Amino acid sequence: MLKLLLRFQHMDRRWIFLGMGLSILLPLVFPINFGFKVDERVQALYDSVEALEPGDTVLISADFDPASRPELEPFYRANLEHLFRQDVNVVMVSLWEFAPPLVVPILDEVAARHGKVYGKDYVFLGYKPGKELAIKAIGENIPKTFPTDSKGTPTEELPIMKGFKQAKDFPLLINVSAGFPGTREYVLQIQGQYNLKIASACTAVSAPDYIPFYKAGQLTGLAGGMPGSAQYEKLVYPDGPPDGVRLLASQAINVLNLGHLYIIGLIVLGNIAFFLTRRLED
Amino acid sequence: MNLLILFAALLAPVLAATPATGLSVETPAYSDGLTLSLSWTAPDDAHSLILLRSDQGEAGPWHVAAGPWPGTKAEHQDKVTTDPTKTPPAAHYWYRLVSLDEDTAPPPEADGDDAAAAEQAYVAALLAGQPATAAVQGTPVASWLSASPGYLLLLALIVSVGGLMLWFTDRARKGHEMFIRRMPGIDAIEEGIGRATEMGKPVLYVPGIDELQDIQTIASMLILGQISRKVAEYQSDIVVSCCIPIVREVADEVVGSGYMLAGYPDAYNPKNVRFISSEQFAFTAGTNGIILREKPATHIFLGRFFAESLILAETGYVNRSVQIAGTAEATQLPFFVAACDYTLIGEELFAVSAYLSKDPRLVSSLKASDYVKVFVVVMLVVGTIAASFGSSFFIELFTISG
Amino acid sequence: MKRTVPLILTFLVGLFMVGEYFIPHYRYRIWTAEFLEWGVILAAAAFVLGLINLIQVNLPKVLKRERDWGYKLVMLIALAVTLVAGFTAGEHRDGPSVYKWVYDYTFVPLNATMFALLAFYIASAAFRAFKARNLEAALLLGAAIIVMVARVPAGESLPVIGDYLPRFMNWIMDVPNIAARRAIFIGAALGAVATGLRVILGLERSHLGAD
Amino acid sequence: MEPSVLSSLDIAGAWVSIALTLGIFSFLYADNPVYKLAEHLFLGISIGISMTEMYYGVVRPNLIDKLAAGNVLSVVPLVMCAMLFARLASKKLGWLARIPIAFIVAAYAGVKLTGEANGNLMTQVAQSMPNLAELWRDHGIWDWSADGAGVFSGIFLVVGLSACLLHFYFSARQGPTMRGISRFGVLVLMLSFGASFGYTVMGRISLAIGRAQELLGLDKPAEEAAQIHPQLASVVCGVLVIAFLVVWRLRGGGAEQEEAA
Repeated sequence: MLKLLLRFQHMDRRWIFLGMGLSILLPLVFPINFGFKVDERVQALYDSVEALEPGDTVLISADFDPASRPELEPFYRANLEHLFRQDVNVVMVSLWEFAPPLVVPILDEVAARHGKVYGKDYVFLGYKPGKELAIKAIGENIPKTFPTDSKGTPTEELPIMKGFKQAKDFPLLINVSAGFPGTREYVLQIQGQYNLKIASACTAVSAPDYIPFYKAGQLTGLAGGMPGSAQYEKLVYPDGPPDGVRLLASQAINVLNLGHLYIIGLIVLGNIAFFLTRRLED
Repeated sequence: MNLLILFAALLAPVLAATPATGLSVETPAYSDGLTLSLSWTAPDDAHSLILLRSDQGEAGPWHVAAGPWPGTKAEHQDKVTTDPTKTPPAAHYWYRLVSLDEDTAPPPEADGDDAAAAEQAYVAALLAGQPATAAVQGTPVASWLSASPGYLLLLALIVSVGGLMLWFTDRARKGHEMFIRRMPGIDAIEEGIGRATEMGKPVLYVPGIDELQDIQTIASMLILGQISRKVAEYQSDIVVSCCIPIVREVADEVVGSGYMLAGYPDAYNPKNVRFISSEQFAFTAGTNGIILREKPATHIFLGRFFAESLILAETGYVNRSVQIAGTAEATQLPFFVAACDYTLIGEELFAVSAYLSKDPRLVSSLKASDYVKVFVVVMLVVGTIAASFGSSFFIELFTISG
Repeated sequence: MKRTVPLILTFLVGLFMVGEYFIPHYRYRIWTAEFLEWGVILAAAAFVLGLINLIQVNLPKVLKRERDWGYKLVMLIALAVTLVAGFTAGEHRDGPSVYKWVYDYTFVPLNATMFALLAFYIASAAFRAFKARNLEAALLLGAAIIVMVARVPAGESLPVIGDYLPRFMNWIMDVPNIAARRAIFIGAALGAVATGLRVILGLERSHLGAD
Repeated sequence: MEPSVLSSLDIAGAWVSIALTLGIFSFLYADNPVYKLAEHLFLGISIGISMTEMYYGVVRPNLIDKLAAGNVLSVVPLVMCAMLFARLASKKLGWLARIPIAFIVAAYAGVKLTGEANGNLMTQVAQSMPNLAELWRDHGIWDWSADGAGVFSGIFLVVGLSACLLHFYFSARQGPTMRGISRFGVLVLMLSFGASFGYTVMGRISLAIGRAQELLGLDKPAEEAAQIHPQLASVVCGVLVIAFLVVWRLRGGGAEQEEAA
């Protein structure tokens, strides 16, 4: 028995990889459902979107790239669905070079589902380099920062932009943020200066950095990582998704549970084995 | 087009709004000479506000400086010129704030030759049809030193590190012993090089993946100088795997001179200092390739690392190589601590080159930063006590505004 | 000459750039901005040198049919194809083009999968390193487990401790974690100041050659 | 608009993407020819992409366009670039490369010296002086409802931070006091590292889930998935990779590695 434990401790790490792979693949192929709670920060985010009136216009800064797609795309999709369902208009910008090829097709897709018209109900103004400087510029003057939209139409001529000059003119700014530049920079550069309402969805890794902003009232809501996305999906689709829509984060959340459980289990077993065989090893 | 704007403005009801009051222009303290601070009391009934600026005098000609803003705005930092190389700032500026009603058109955004004329027509129409404040003068002043307490404290800290360095060097020259505690992580570097020599395998050096802009990368280059010299002395090989081309160029120079200083200039093979790829994970894949196929005996990861830290260290673990890592990137330290034999944390990274060189002039800088460290700890304690008694003096002392 | 010129240049440029922070005057800042832009240009130009280095390292291996020469050949061909595709697409790199296809269907999955290897490595590193050998290791292990349990939705639904666990996790993240990180930041900043000064004062000169 | 009919190029692309994904994952088993192929493709492509982007993003706007516009100052970086290349031209002129290297290292060292000192020294110190009286008034010693805020946490922050800093004190001779402080510092560091490690796990597993979702075709709209057959692609590619690995092992591939491991 002890020998077995000893071998367990020094097993080929490829067995660990195999176990990890299985604990990710199996629950995706055979879904199980533990259920989950919606935390206060995601609820606050949902409520601040819910509070918008039809005809309002929000500014979305979509700042994520393919690497953080699994965590943030589900939120992004559900958020667009939520906004368009309420007949809220969407003006989108991006500070990440590799975001547009990812975010624009999804914007078009969700908008089409709700029969929204480009230029009138929603618009993508494009990618802007410059990081913090770009954020400052968005705070000051949007048409100057984005003279045309991504299709080359002068921003001033877009019907949706009428009356919207600065970030301040929008009742809500939603930042889907995978890192730098992102929510931290929005908060530090322009939130305080213009007293903006900003809601953020961020990766699991940066969530602890942004929670203080939420607590200080600088963010009106915060969805962190895949659980944040899943909770938001749950709020947007309380009765499950309609046909043709997949809730990627809700699907993944149980995988996440199992993955964590797997690692914790490994550590615990490893320690039990370690204590039982400690004398043997010495 | 111009006429149209003129018309629209003239047709607007004259009694639309009242002008703002109390417009004042101030020169900010320690300014770049391109900024003026404006503040005013917003009128109750303006839909929006627009700021006009002239660099000639009270009578204009006026240009649109900023806005239109929502009518409630009450302050603005005005940049008098965006490109001072082309248009240097004038000696004085005059400002007028115009209150707009809902129907006023925004400023024309024409380009080219007619832009100036269009703006003039627009401004003229504004001043004729909308209530405006009287002209207020401001004078931008460029400052040659930011003399606020925070800046001065920082300057003093930097100067005292420099001063202490010189003082300790001088003391060492006079024969005073300069004690520095042993650092196992750094001693392990030398052992690692020795081990590589015994096994007849190279040492792998990875200077992080950040640009040369990062001070950790610079520190890593300096360490590489010491390490390559030792490697050359041991007649061993070093493979440097670089993610940024300019870093490779510096590393090339550094390793070359390391070999030269050791007296083996011909033993240096520039092909061992390699550019892998500037893409984070492609670099990781390429470096993994070196680890698995060239099987270095010792891996040294010093510099700024991101997510690739664990991939490299775990791949290296399979080799049973000695792994020494060091970074000041707090998010990656846990992974190095978990997967490497020795990990240098934060400040220790910056101490490596001085420690390895044993050059008293470099070692003195470790002593100097020790003194500042003690000062910081004292400040933390004193500052906390002061803050608890309601004084924010120390907090403000360490706050650099702007 | 070979040593003195770089040393003097280092001192002057370094001192000038330290001044950037303390001297707000716009005439000064014009020059510091210009200097930094030169740095960016140099770094970009070095890409060509990087390419040359790559060819110098790999082409001989292909020509001499050394070990793995076939893979090196694949790499060089992939590089050439991508470069040609990139420069032919030019300004229209975002539109449908060979470049875009290569980007979408090879670069993106390769990049994402390489990154995803971390999920596996993090498990094996945790298994190996997290053994409660002493108090230090026990704290490392304990904190990791608390945070892992508290982070997943399943952890919040645990009876009794489910309520307190996330709060305790937040405490670890907000208090000991912040204390340690700030110490690392402050220490690193001191190290950076000392390193910067050593470079500017010419005490560290391994990057300036030996002869 | 989402195209309802995918071109054959896109379908082929989706298959290639799946094959490459499995190729990289095969590295988890061992370094093998399939992985090597994927790795070298990745290297070549990534360098091609970064060089293209570097040219259009930096070199052209910041150097070529400026030179073309007659900006005299831009000659300086041009000359420095030439010096950087001097090493290639001749050994004798190689030292010229030290001038741009000295320039760039000194410039960044100077800028970062102050930048780091401000952001990481001054700001962090300023934020670490809690008002204990206020904490006592608002939270008492320990307040569960505010995630443990209170006087205890305030003191812990200052003491922990100081202990960690003193742990890095290089001049220390190992007296018992110093050893105690240093030990406490290490304990705080370990708590922090463990927590950060645990915190990162979620993000990393999410990445792998993302890859698995692509392999299973769960990430695409149903109508696209119906054209691509991603699950079929995954099974076909997976079987091919595994079959190849089996043959490769039977022929003695990777034996050398096994020995090492």
